[in-house]
Amino acid sequence: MTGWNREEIAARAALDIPDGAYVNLGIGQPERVADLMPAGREIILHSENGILGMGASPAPGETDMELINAGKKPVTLVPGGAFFHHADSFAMIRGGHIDVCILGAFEVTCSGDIANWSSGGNAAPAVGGAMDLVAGAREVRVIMSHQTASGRPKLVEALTLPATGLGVVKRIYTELAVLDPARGGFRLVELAPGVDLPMLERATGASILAG
Amino acid sequence: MTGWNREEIAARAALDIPDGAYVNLGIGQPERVADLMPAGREIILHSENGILGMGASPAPGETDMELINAGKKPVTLVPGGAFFHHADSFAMIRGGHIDVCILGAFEVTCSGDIANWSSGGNAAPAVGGAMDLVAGAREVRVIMSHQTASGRPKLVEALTLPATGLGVVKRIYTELAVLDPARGGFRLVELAPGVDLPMLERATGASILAG
Amino acid sequence: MIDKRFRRALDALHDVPDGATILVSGFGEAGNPTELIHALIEQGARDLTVVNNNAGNGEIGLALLLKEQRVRKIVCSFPRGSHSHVFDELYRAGRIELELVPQGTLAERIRAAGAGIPAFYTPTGVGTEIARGKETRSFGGRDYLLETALSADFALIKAERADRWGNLLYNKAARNFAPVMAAAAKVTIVQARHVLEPGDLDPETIVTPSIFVDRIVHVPDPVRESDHLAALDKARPA
Amino acid sequence: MIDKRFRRALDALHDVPDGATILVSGFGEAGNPTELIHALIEQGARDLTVVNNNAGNGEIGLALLLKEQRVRKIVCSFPRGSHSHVFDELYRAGRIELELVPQGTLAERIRAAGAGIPAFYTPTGVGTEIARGKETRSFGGRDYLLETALSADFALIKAERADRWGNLLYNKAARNFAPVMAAAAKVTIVQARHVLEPGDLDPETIVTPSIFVDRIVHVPDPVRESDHLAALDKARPA
Repeated sequence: MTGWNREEIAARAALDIPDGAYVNLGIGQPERVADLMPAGREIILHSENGILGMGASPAPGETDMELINAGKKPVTLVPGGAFFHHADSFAMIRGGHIDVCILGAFEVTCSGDIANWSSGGNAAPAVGGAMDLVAGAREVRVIMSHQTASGRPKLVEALTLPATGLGVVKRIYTELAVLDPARGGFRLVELAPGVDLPMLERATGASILAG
Repeated sequence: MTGWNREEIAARAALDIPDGAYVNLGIGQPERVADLMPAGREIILHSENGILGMGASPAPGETDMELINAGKKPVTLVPGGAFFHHADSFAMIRGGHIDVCILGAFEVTCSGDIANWSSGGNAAPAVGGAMDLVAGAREVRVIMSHQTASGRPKLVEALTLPATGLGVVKRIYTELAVLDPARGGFRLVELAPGVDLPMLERATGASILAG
Repeated sequence: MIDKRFRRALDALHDVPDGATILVSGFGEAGNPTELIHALIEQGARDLTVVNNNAGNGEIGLALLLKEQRVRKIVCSFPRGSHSHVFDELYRAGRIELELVPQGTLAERIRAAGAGIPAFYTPTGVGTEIARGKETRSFGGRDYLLETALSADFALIKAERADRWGNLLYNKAARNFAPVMAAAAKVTIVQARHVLEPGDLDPETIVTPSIFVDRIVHVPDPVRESDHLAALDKARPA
Repeated sequence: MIDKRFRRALDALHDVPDGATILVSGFGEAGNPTELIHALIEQGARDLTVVNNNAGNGEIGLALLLKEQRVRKIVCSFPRGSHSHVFDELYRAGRIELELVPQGTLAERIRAAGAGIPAFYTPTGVGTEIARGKETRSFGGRDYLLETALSADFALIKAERADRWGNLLYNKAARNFAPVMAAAAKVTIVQARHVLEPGDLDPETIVTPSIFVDRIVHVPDPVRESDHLAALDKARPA
C-alpha cells in the first residue's frame, strides 16, 4: 500500500493542531478531522453554521438533523460547546478569532493561492464560507487529493481556476505528503509511507523543495 | 394650580402611545412614563442598555442595580421581557424597529430640530443614545419644561445649542401644552388646565398655530 | 393586547405580492421553514427574489418553490448539494438568476439591514471574481470591499419556541440565519414548534426579542426533510 | 487542557503596558469590572486610553483609575453623571482628553472590531458636530457617516457565570457592552461571580462563547458601587 488513505490524511492533519486551538473545519475531507482528534488535547472545533465545540459523528440512530456540520452531516456537541447565529459565527471567522482552518481545495499554488469554489464550466459555483475563512483565519491549511481523477496535478505554480484567496495557504495534506507552499515550490514536510521523492515530483505541478 | 405637574406630563405622553407599540424612553423626565402606562394596553418599553419589556420602578427594598434604565435608576422587567447586548440594542434603534421614542431636550424648534446633548460652556458634553434615537426611531417625541429656570423659551425658531438631530421631533409635551412642530410655528394640540393661549405664546419662542 | 399568532400559515402570508424579496432561514436541513414555504406556494406569489444559504434540496420547501417556477432570482452562498437537482437544472437552462455571496458577507449584509447600517467594508473576496464591480478601499494598509445591506419585504423563519409577543428560541444549529433575517425584513413570519405566553421564556436566554417578529404560526410537527430525501433516493431509478 | 483561570486579578493583568487601549464593560453601575480595575491600579500601567460608556462614578473603579491620573484619554458616550466629579474636574482642567461617541456608534464600532469589519456607515450624527471631519456618503438618497472599528489591546469585563473555557453568561442589564468588548480586544480578561466547568452552562444560552475570552478571575462577591456612592454622599459636607 502506497500513501495515506483518507482517514490517515485527516489524522495527520489533526496531529498538527495544538492543544487549546480553535479550529474551523471546511466541507468534504476536512470534516473527517472531527472524528480523529489526538488524545489528551482540548481542541475546540468551530462550524460555520453556528457551533463551537463540535464533536465527532453521532452513533448510528442518534443523528439529529438540527445538529449538523458545514457539510450538512450530523455531528455532536462536546461539553463546553455553544450555539450562535450566522453573523456571530462569521464574526469569529472574519474577526481573526479562528486559530486554524482546514479547507478542501481544487488547486493550491506554491505561493499559497487557493481555488475551491468554482470549477468553471456551466455548473453553478458555490463559495460557502471559504472566502471568509481564507480572509479571516489566522492559519489556513488544506486537505486535498494530490491529483484530479484524470491524473492532472492539483498542486501547481499558478491557478487555472478562479481564486478563493491569494497567498493564504500555509500547509497542505495529501495522500502522498505534507507540504508547505514556499517561495518557488512546495517545501516537503513529510512523505507518506511508500512514497519517494521522484514519485511526489511526478505528481506535483511545481518544484518540490526537499529538506 | 396652573399647568401640568411632572407626573401629569408623563401620563399625558403615555396616553398617546398606542397598544402594541415598542417605545424607547430617554433619560430624565421620559423615565417617568414607565410608571404611568395607560391601563388595558400592552406597550413594550425598550431601554438602550439592553432591555425590552422594561417595567415600572421597583417597590422599595426590591431594587437591583443590575436592572436599571437609561438614566441608571432601578426598574423592573415585565413577563415577556428580554435582555440583550448593546450592539443588538442599538440595532433595534438604528434599524428602525422602535415605534416611538420619548426624549428630554434643551431646545426644540418648530422645524422639529432638537438639541439635548451639549449645553455649551466648559461642562463636558454627553450624547448618550440620543443621536441614534433621533436617527432611528420611527417617531420622536419630547417631554421638556417649557422654559429654562431663568425664564428663557426652550421651544424656539432656531437652535442656539448644538443639534442632536434636524427635523425629527413630531410632538412635544410640556407643563403648559402638547404641541407639534409645524411649518412656521408650533401647532397647539392641547392646553394644560389653567393655561390660556396668550400665556402659552408669551412662554414660547415661536408662533403658536392654534386650531 | 399583543397577539401575533395566525391560525393558518396561508393567512400569515396573505399579503406577499408578486416580485417580493423574501429571506428564508435554514442551512442544509436545519432551520428551514418548510411549512411556511409550502403555504407560499399555495398563496401564489411569483417572480420572487429569495435569499437563503442554499438553493433547496429534493422537491420540498425551497426546492419545490423553485420547481413551481416562482423564483426569478436566488441570493445564496452555496447552491450546490447532493439533492439540488431542481436548482441545477433551472440554472443550467438559464431560467433562474443566481447572486452568489460569500456566506459571511451574506450573513453580515442581512445583519446590517436589520441594524440600520447601509454599507460596510469586509476583507472577504478581495482579489477574487466576487470583487468585480465593487469598491475596494484600504484601511490600515489592507484592502477591503464595500458591501451593502440586504433587506427584504418578508422573512420566513423557523423557531423552536415562541411566545405570543414573538420572543423566539431556536434548536441547536437550526438557529443559523434566523435571528439576523428576523431583524432585516419589513414583515417577519415565524413557524414555531411550541407557542407559549409572555413570561414562559427566560429573559436571559431569548435569542430573538419580540420586536423583530410580526406573525407567528404554530407548526407543532414540521416535516423532516431527511425523510423526504431518503424516500426520494429510494424512488430514484437505479 | 484549556484553563483560562488566574488565581489573582493582578496576575491576569501582569502584561498591560503603558499606553494600552482598554475596553471596560459597564453602563452606570451595572457590569463594571471594579475588582479588575482596582487590580489595574495596583499593576501600575499609565497613559491609558479607556473606552467605557461613562466616565466613572464616585471614587471607585474607573473613577479611581482617573483620579490616580492613569488615563490619558477616555472614549465614551455619556461622561456626565450625578457622581462623575472626578472626571468633571479633570476635564475642566484640561487634564484628560475626551472622545465623545454616540452610544450606538460606540457599540457598533466595538462590534465591528470584533467582527473584522474595518469601517461602516451609520445615519447617527449626520448634520451634527459629531459629523465634523467624517466622510458623509449617500445611500438610497439618505446621508450616512463613515465610522471605523474601535479595537483594543485589552478588554476588562464582568460576567455572572464563566466556565473554565471562557463561556460567559451575564446578569440582566449588566450584560450591556461586555459581549461586544470581549470580541474586540487582543486579550479579554473576565471577572466572574461563579466559575464552573465546561458543560455546566446550557449551550443554547451562552452569550459569549469561549473563543472571545482569554483570562478568567473568580470574584465571588464584587463590591456594590451603590454602597460606595451612598457612603460618599453621607460623608459629603452639607
